[in-house]
Order: sequence, then C-alpha cells, then structure tokens
Amino acid sequence: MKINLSNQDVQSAGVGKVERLSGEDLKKCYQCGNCSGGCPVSYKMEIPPTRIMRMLQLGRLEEVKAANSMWLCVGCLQCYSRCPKGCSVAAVLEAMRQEALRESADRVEVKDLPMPLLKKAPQQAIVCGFRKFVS
Amino acid sequence: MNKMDLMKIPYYPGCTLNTVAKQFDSSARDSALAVGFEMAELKQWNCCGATFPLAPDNLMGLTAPAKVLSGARKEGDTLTTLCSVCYNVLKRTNSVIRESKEKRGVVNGFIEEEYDGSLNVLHYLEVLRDRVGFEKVKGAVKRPLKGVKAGAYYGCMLLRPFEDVGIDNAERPTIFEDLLKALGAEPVEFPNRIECCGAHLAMNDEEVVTRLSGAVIDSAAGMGAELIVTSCPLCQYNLEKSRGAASNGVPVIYFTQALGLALGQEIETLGFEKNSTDVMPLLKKKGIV
Amino acid sequence: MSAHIDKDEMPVASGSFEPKIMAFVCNWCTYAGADLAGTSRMEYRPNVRIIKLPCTGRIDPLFILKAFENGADGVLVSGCHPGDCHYTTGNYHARRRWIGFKSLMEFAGIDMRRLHFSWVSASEAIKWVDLINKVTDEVKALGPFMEYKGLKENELE
Amino acid sequence: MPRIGVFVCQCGNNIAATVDTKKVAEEMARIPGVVYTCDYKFMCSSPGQETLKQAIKENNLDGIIVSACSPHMHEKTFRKASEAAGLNPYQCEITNIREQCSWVHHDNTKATGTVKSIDLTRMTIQRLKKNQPLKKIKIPVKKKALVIGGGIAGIQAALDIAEGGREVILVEKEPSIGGNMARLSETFPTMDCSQCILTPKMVEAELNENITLYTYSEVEKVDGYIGNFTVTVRRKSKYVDEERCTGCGECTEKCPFKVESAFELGLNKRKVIYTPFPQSVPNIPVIDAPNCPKIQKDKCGACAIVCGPKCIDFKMEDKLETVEVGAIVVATGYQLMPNERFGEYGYGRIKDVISGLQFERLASSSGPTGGEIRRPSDGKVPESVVFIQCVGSRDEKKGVSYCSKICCMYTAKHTKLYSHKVHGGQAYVFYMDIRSGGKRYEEFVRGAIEHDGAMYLRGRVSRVYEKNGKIIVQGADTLSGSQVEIEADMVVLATAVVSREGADSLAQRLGIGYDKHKFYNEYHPKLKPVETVTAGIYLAGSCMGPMDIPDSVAQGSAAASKVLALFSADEMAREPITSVVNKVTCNACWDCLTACPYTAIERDAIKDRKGNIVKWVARVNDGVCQGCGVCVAVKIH
Ligand SMILES: Cc1cc2nc3c(=O)[nH]c(=O)nc-3n(C[C@H](O)[C@H](O)[C@H](O)COP(=O)(O)OP(=O)(O)OC[C@H]3O[C@@H](n4cnc5c(N)ncnc54)[C@H](O)[C@@H]3O)c2cc1C
Ligand SMILES: Cc1cc2nc3c(=O)[nH]c(=O)nc-3n(C[C@H](O)[C@H](O)[C@H](O)COP(=O)(O)OP(=O)(O)OC[C@H]3O[C@@H](n4cnc5c(N)ncnc54)[C@H](O)[C@@H]3O)c2cc1C
Ligand code: SF4
Ligand code: SF4
Ligand code: SF4
Ligand code: SF4
Ligand code: SF4
Ligand code: SF4
Ligand code: SF4
Ligand code: SF4
Repeated sequence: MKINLSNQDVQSAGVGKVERLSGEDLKKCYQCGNCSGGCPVSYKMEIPPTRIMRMLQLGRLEEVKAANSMWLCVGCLQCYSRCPKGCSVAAVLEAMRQEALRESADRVEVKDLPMPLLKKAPQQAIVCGFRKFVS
Repeated sequence: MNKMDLMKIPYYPGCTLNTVAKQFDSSARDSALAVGFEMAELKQWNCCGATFPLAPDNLMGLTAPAKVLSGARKEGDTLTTLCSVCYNVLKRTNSVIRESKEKRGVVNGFIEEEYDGSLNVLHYLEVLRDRVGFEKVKGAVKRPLKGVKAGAYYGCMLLRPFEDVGIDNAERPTIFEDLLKALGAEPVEFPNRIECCGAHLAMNDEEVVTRLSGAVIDSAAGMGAELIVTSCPLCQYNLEKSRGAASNGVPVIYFTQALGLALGQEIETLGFEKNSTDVMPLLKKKGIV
Repeated sequence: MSAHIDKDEMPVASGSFEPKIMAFVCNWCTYAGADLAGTSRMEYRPNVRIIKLPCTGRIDPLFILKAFENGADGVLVSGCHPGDCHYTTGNYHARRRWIGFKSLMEFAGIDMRRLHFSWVSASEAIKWVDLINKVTDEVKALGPFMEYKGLKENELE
Repeated sequence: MPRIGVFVCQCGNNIAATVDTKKVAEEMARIPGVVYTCDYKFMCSSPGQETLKQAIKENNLDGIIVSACSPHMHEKTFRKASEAAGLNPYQCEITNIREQCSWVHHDNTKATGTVKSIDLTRMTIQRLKKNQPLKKIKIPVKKKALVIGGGIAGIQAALDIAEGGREVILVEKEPSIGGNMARLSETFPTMDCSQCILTPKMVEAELNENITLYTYSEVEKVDGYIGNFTVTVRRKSKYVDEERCTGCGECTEKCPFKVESAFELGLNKRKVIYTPFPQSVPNIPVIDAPNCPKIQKDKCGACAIVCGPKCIDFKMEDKLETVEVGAIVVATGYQLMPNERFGEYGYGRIKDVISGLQFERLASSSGPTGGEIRRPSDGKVPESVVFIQCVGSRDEKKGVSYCSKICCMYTAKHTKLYSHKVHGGQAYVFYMDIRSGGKRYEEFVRGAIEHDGAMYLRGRVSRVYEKNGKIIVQGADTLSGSQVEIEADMVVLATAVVSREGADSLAQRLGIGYDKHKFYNEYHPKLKPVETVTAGIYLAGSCMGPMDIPDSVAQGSAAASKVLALFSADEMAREPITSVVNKVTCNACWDCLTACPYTAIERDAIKDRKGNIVKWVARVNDGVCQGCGVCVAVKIH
C-alpha cells in the first residue's frame, strides 16, 4: 500500500465535515490502539477502529466509507469509555453513517428482512436497526 | 398493604415491554408492589427511538425521547424505566436538555413544549437500591434463590457512557450482583458481563450476534453460572437466540422475573413460558419450586 | 516621571502631527527586546518614550491616566509573555487587573485605540519594531488626544 | 535644591553619529537642580570614570545621570564609580540613549536623536529627583541545612552538604531512609543492584558527623526566610529508645503479631514491631501503634520482656523539636497512582495483576520470594508475562496527561530480569511509544528486544480478565492493525508516577509552588532547576516530576551546591529594591499579601506600650521581597 499525501488530504474538507457532525477532534487520537483492543466487532471490521481514526487523520475518507466498519459498529461505546484521550470512534462512525444514508441507498431494505425475525425480535432492535441502516 | 399508601413512581414501559417482553413488565410491576412502590404507567407515551443519536448535532433524534420526558414531567419529578436502552436514551436526552440551553431551545421547538430537563430518570435497579434499599428487598424475600449461581449481565447501556448514565462503576459494577445477593442467590461475576451482546445487528448479522452473545454465555458458564439475568429485551433476545450456538446452555431470564420469584409470587404470573430458554429444570433442581 | 514634551521640540515632518507615545515596559522582557532592536540596528518611529518598571505587575492604572494627562497621545504597555514572568506571576496580575481596568478607561473617555497591550520577549526585537510603528501610525491617524490635555492645563492654572 | 550632574556619552561614534551630545548636555544644564553637565567620548573607560568621580567630588553632587548605553550594560559600572566617589550608588541613574535611541534612529542630521535624547535624559532627571539613597540589605545566614525526605535525592544532597563541612538535619517520615530506591532490584541502565549501591550511601549518611537523622519524623511548621528558618519537626513516637537500642532484633523476632508490609506493597507480612527492610538505616525498630494490642488494649508486651537493654516504652509520646536552619532542601519523592482506578485491568481483583514496583520486590533478592519470579496467587513461576506500559500516564481521561518518563525504561529492565530468571519464559510488552532518551538508554531497550527476546507490541490493552486459570489480555497491535489476545500467567502494570499524598500541604507549609499535579515548581525549568521562588528553599528529585535515579542524584548534588554557595559567606547581601509599607495609610486589607508571588508580606501588629494591639499593618520582609512591585500596584490608595 502506498499513500501519496498532500495538503488537501491532511486538511480534508470531507473529514472536517465528519468532525463537525460527530463533534470529535480527530487530531486528539494518538493511535494507542485501545479502541481496537476493546471493540467487540473489531475482528470483523475491514478497517478496525484505531485505523479508522488514522485513515481519517490522513484524509482517506473514501476508503473508510467503503469499508464495512461503520455498518458493523454496535454502538456499545466501549471505545469511547476506555479511550485515554476521550475520543469516540462510535460518534465518528455514526456521523459517517448519517452522511452515507443521506446520500445513497439504505443499507437494509425492510422487505428483505425475514418475517420470523420481524415477528419475534424486540421492537427496539428493529427501531434501532432502522435508525442505523435506513435513511 | 393498602394501595393508596404506596409510593407511586411514574413509569415508562417502552414499546418492547408492551409486546414481546410483557413478562418483564408484569413481573416488575408485581414485584414493585411487594416491596412498597407502584409503577404508575405514564398516561401517554411513545417510543423513545431505541438509540441515542451519537452525533451531537442530530437533535432531531432527540424529539421522541424529549416528548416522553416532557409528558412524564407533568406526572412527577421522577421517571423510572426497565429496559436498559430506554433508560440510556431517556437519561442521556434528559441531560442534554438540562445542560445545554441552546439544544434545549431547539428540542423544545420540535416538541412544542417547554421542558427543562428537571426529571430524575431512574432505572428500576436504582429505585430498588436507592429508594427501597436492598436490605428491605432482602427482608421481603419469601422464596430465596438459595444455591443458584446467577450471573448478572449488564450489557452496554446501563453503564456507558459513565458520565451520563452510569448507574455504577463502568468497569466494576456491583449493583446487579448486590440485588442477586439480596435475593439469596450466589452472584457470579463473569468477565463478559459488561460486553456487548451484538445489539441491533440481530437484524442483519447473525454471525456477530451468535459470537458475541455466545461469548457472554460461555463466559458466564465458565465462571460457574447456572442462570443469567438481564435487564434489556434485546440482550434477552440475543442471548436466548445464541444459546444453541454457545457451548453451554444456561437459561436466561429478566432480573424482575428472578425478583418476583424470590418475593414469592405465583410461578404462573412470572411468564417464564414466554422466555425461550427454560428455567424450570434449574429451579426444580435447586428445590426452589 | 512622565515626560511633558513641548510640541516645538518634536521632529515635525512637514508640519504634520507627530504623536507622543508612552511605553510602560518591564525590565526583563520588553526592555531587553527594545535593547535588542538597538544592537541589531533596526529602525523604528522615534515617537516612543520608554519607562522601565520591574514588572508589568507594577503598572498602576493611574500611570496610564497620568501619561494622557501629561500630553501623551497613545500609551503602550508591554511585558513578558504569560508564563514567562521573571517574578513568576506578575504579568498574570497585570492581565487580570487590565481586564477590569479597560472598562474604567472607557468610562474615563479614553479611546481604547490609543491604549495598546502587548507581550514582547527579550528576543522579539522585530515584534517590538513592528509594534512601535503600528501604534505610532494608528495614533497618528487618530490625531492628537485633546480631552486630557485640557485637564492638565486647567489644573496648572 | 538637589545638586545633579549629567554625563552624556558619545560612545565613540555609536551615539555621536546620530545625537548631538554636546547639545544634550547644554540643554540639561538649563534644568533647575542640574549643576554640572558634560559630554565625553567613552564614559565607561577609566578616564571616563575618573571624570565622573572627580565631578561628583568637586561639585558636591548628590545625584548623577549617565546618558549612555542600556542600564543592562553599565549601570553596575557607574554605580560602583559613584560609590567610590562617596555617592550613594542608588543616586546614580542611567538614560538609555544608545540601544533605544542612537542605534534605532538613523537620522544623520542628528535632529531626531538629539530631540529624543534630550527628552529621555530629562525624564531621568525627574526620576532621580524622587530617588532616595538606599542601603544594601545584609542578612545573617545560619549555616545549617534541613533536608526533607530521605530518598536517594535527599541522601545525596545531605551527603554533599556534609562533605562541604556544613551541618545537615535529614528528616524522613518512614522508620528508615532509602525511599523508593530501596525497593528496587537491579537498576537501569547498568543493571547494578539497587541495594548494593544504595546501602553504602545510607550508612555513610548515618555515620557522617555532620548529618543528624530524624527518621519517623515530619516537618510540621516552617517560619522565617532565607538564612533564618525556624522549623518545627514532629518526631513520631517509635516506642523504642533510639539511644539505647542495639538493633539486635530480638523484639521483632518475638512479636507474635503480623500485618501487611507497606514496604513489600502487600506481597508479604511483617511484625508489629519492625524495621521496614533488613538494611534499614537506622537499624532501630518502631512499633506500629495502631496494630499493637499492648498499646491499644494493654495485652501482650512480649517485645519489652525480651529486650535486653529495656528500651521499649509503650508510653512514649511524639516530640516536637524546633531547629534553626539557613536553607531547606525538599526531596520528598513520588508514589505510584493507585491501580484500582483502572477496573478494566483487574488490579486488586485478579491476584496476578501486579504493579511495576511489586515486580521489583519479586525480582529483588531480599524480597518476599528471595528474587525468584513467582506469581502471588499460587507461587507458580509464570511462563508468560504481559507488561502494560503507560497505565494512567498519558491518559487525560482517567489518569494524568504527562508521560511518567521512567516506565519505558523499567519495563525493559523487567523483561530482562524476567528472561534472565525464567528460562523459556516469554515477556510481552504493550507500549505506545518507547521513550528511552539518555545515555545508553535506547541501547538498553533494544537489548531487551534483540538480546533477551521480549515481544514488543505497539498498542494499548483494553481489558484483562481471568479465564480458566489464565489471565486473558485483550489489546491491539496497531502496527499489524489487529486485535491481539494473549493468555498470560502474570500481568505487570507500569503505573503512572504521581506526587506524594500530602505534597500540597507540605508545599503550603513551606510557601513553595506546585503544579496542578502537585509536583513542586522549580524557579525556572531550564535555568534554575533546583531553586524555588522562595529564596533559601531548594528542590531535588522526583518531588518535582517523574525522574530516574541519575537525575535525582544530579539534582541532589545541584541543590547541595546551591546550599553551600549560600553558606559560603556569613552574611548575604541583597539589592535593596524592595517595597515598603506606609504604616499610616495601610488599612490591613491584605490585598498586597495575597498578591505577592513570594509570600514576602506578613501581618504585623502595632502595639501600644502596654502591649495591646493598636492596629494591624502589612510588613514586607526584605529578605524575601524581590522588588517586583506587584503589591504596590494592587491597591490604589
Ligand atoms: C518500578 C520502578 C522501577 C524503577 N527502576 C529504576 C531503575 O532501574 N533505575 C533508575 O534510575 N530509576 C528507577 N526507578 C525510579 C526511582 O525509583 C526514582 O528515580 C528514585 O527513587 C527517586 O528518588 P527520590 O529521592 O526523588 O524519591 P523517593 O525515592 O520517593 O524518596 C522520597 C523520600 O522522602 C520521604 N518523604 C516523603 N514525604 C515526606 C515528608 N513529608 N517528610 C519527610 N519525608 C518524606 C519518603 O518516605 C521517601 O523516603 C524506578 C521506579 C519504579 C516505580
Ligand atoms: C537544533 C537544536 C535545538 C535545540 N533546542 C533546544 C531547546 O529548545 N530547549 C533545550 O532545552 N535544549 C535545546 N537544545 C539542546 C541545547 O542546545 C543543549 O542542551 C545545550 O546547549 C548544552 O549546553 P552545554 O553547555 O552542555 O554545551 P555547548 O552549548 O555545546 O557548549 C560547550 C562550549 O564549550 C566550548 N568548548 C568546547 N571544547 C572546548 C575546549 N576544548 N576548550 C574550551 N572551550 C571548549 C564550546 O565552544 C562551547 O562554547 C537544542 C539543540 C539543538 C541541536
Ligand atoms: S482509543 Fe482513542 S486515542 Fe486510542 S486509538 Fe482509539 S480513538 Fe485513538
Ligand atoms: S461503539 Fe462501535 S467502534 Fe466503538 S467499541 Fe463499540 S462497536 Fe466498536
Ligand atoms: S558607557 Fe556605554 S555608551 Fe558609553 S562608551 Fe561605554 S559602552 Fe559606549
Ligand atoms: S530487642 Fe531492644 S535492643 Fe534489640 S532491637 Fe528490639 S528494641 Fe532494640
Ligand atoms: S507489644 Fe506489640 S510490638 Fe510488642 S510484641 Fe506485642 S504486639 Fe508486638
Ligand atoms: S515512560 Fe514510557 S511507559 Fe512511561 S508513561 Fe512515558 S511512554 Fe508511557
Ligand atoms: S494593600 Fe497591603 S499595604 Fe496596602 S492597605 Fe492593604 S494590607 Fe496595607
Ligand atoms: S515587591 Fe514583589 S516581592 Fe516584594 S513584597 Fe511586593 S509583591 Fe512581594
């Protein structure tokens, strides 16, 4: 992998928007790895939390958007709760999800969901899921 | 006890407790009466939204919970909930409204009300600990859960973020175990009690849920737990569902069912049949029923 | 200790107004910074008259009023950067005092554009030069400060 | 009418090129009170100074002005010359017409420079007219020092002062000197044994005639100022007569009760009558009164029975002693942050999660395991040990924002000790950065990795928990970008170095400053690293911030050299630039007192003849005042 880094990347407007939406200051992250260490879905993320923060510091918004990470985040706040710098990867990912949902198609279509699930699963799962996956 | 003398606490059940988790609701109401308070359901309520918007500028997402809070304020200065998610959403929304004048203005504009955040949002566990007192609960126990090694599963929403919701130390909570102790059970502290169950991924990613919930059950069983108690319908659902995948099958029940059981309520009223894991064999084995 | 400068002694360039600027500076930072401008042979407007004090913390608000009374058209106060005070916290005291003091000055009818506060360290000769030039030009553009001159003359009479 | 002389310097062409010095001198002669003026080529040259002296004498001048270069350049020269001519040196003022005039106004017609020089000199004349003759302040100095804290920094300071021939009192609050270093096993970067290099110094401190040890003692009150401090020391009751005790240890041997040893950090027990460790200095036991049944409820007394010289006295009480000293060195050291704050690491719940200092005890040959690495829970030799760095350090949310500076190094040391002692064992280190600046330090860490095989993982640990008798460490390796889980037998936390409990209250007693972490403030972090703003009080070692042994020792010596310099004369001369209180107008508002950065102002009672207090006023202590003037400007009367 090679990254050609330019001022536009480092001062990326897109990342600036994510910062605004999430209320997080990406510069604060010093890449300690605690979030990746504690994240329950880290194992399945194409880009795990610590690297998300780094990629965004480098302005690689598109790569992070293309990855499955933001759709996997369960919002458990373990990352935020243990981050020594008080950063919330959860908030960053939520901001990115919001952006993606506003722009493009929904992640999940209601019609694709199995009926037994809709019947048995608690309402809250469905409400919450819709809020995360559907614009 | 005369119903009139009871301490009445406004109560928000939330949508799930009205449907698939009725047993959570009813066992909690009955148990409350047995230890001296009444859960007075709000006259009017709506879904809280089931997720607190993590992006701070998303004030639209606060509308639903703000409406609940504002309505509840008209019925008292305290609001109690049972479901961890409702608790998390309502409590955090409440602090946003209380602490930020600016956001309060916007949210009040959305709901067309004047709510100032002055409610005290409590989880049922907090009511038991701080208003009733575990000592009193202990005194009311008629059917002690003697010999039951029970693991309390906190999940995420009761504890995080600590600054806003934490009903107890985020890494080393004890409130749940203290309750189980009062009920006569042997609480088992297991490492994954504060880890996520997979939450809403139940909708579209079974693998994650099976893995995370399975790890919770494994972790509890590994420490010797024979029973897991929860405080959230989604946790309950995920844990029960992944039971097959987990190497150790352990029944999962709502903590209020355990409470009702210990307080001596009729077994039939506790709604165990609604759970998809069967706790009866364990209770029989322990000689509790 | 303030200077009462006679108009006819000022270097009047083609009859235009030349303001009188009083600078109250601390001994350790700004005074040394001004010295450095000299040793580096820099050049700046000659309108400034420096009064050296141990510390900006020693600067009494009355000094500033007195300077205006005695004919200054602009006043400059400068010392060590916050955190660098030779006396550890003197400049914090000064800063705190000025915050309250500014409103008093405004109340006393002093145009705040005539009063400048700055931090100049012992190595910031360039900053000093720029500051003096800027303050001189700004005050020059404002014209002479007449309100207080009247006061002093009345008093003398 | 004053008799003022004005000397205008040409500085060769440096001033004369843009200032008409003759004109300046002439103009000054017209000012009332000026009786003598001249201009001269080089005022600072010998003939220049002679001219000045002669003029003073011949014209009977009572004040002079030299309009020349910056006062920072030659004020001292001319004040000295004035003094030699019989004039009070503070009646000599300088006008800066070079750096702030001739050099910065390049007008060759000399118009600009001359006008400004005239102005500036006239301003100085007005200033001089208000001057009063001042006398140099002389302060007598008591040539005895007090060192607070008997860790390596304090011991070094005491030894150096004693070696310089001055008396020192070393106050240590524990029963033995030695501090944290006494707990260490081997020390980086040389790996020599801590006890082997520390014990000789401790013994030296005990035997040196110039050093008086006050162990089990604390500073209660400090009065006075540089050269003249009066310090009250509480000497806590040891219940053992120090004069008669032979240190035989019979009492400890026979004492039937045990409690957790603070020195061993809970890894071991000690008797109720005890010395903290075998090499204690002084080797005299103390009774831990709250735990002694004899003292609490008059049961036992075994120690008193076996003691040959009969030196145990259960009724002994604390003594307050007052000492007079000229200088104080504060060397009270550090402690580690309580690990319980980090619930996710399981300290206190999982027995085999220990602190770095506890690991030192396990590795120490005089420690509870005799130097074998055995885990606390079951005594098993751990086959894999995970070391977690930066626990609480660099963690602004739950810990402290700063880097503790020593833990990267001691963790590398721990991995070395471990791999030397446990063959086949594997050390894992979770780190964020490796901070090994210093002579041979980086090489030391590389040695741990390359030679001793420690596995370094760049990342933080999120969680530690137990599973099937193993400790599961869950973290990340950010270099490979993955989550990492390790099954370990023991976990060692490199916990943040923090200030001592009570550091702030001691600072308040001493009148010295401290930062928000309660580490003591040096006067200037680069140029006055062992001084405090309170003259006569110096700092050494880790009470100022995290620091290793070489730095602590260097500072101990540095502080000692400051003390010896102060003690080199009988009296200390100070510039008389101090503030004075007008006792008539002072209305005891104490604004000045709170404003003074040096606590130089005290409350003073004015009494009538019968001794009744008539009025309270502020009083400036000349020994302490630095002349900043903050107090003067704080109040407008
Ligand atoms: C795990 C670990 C390993 C380390 N390994 C090394 C190493 O290998 N090499 C190295 O160079 N450094 C090492 N260090 C650092 C070393 O411990 C310190 O640099 C050194 O001990 C500092 O000495 P000190 O005298 O400043 O403080 P301390 O050792 O803390 O001594 C302070 C003394 O003052 C006393 N005291 C405190 N308050 C008062 C009071 N109010 N009145 C009277 N007395 C008081 C205390 O009882 C103590 O005796 C290590 C540190 C740790 C935590
Ligand atoms: C780029 C850079 C930036 C730095 N920035 C900082 C900073 O921001 N903050 C900081 O704290 N430090 C900084 N430093 C470090 C700082 O420069 C040194 O710590 C400091 O200068 C060391 O001082 P010294 O007296 O030990 O040595 P030096 O400054 O090297 O002085 C040694 C003197 O001895 C003389 N000398 C040598 N041999 C002989 C001889 N045989 N006989 C007689 N005289 C001799 C030399 O001419 C020289 O004058 C920086 C260093 C560098 C390279
Ligand atoms: S825990 Fe915080 S600081 Fe550490 S890598 Fe994650 S976001 Fe960055
Ligand atoms: S909130 Fe999301 S990113 Fe953070 S730990 Fe939980 S799942 Fe991982
Ligand atoms: S006194 Fe100063 S200005 Fe005069 S000759 Fe000496 S250096 Fe130059
Ligand atoms: S037995 Fe007596 S002499 Fe011996 S160590 Fe104990 S107190 Fe000292
Ligand atoms: S009297 Fe106290 S110190 Fe002495 S032997 Fe008994 S318990 Fe130990
Ligand atoms: S010295 Fe190393 S381990 Fe200690 S706080 Fe600094 S970086 Fe972390
Ligand atoms: S400021 Fe000090 S000197 Fe002035 S009145 Fe108050 S106490 Fe007295
Ligand atoms: S001049 Fe400064 S040091 Fe002296 S008493 Fe006043 S405030 Fe304190």
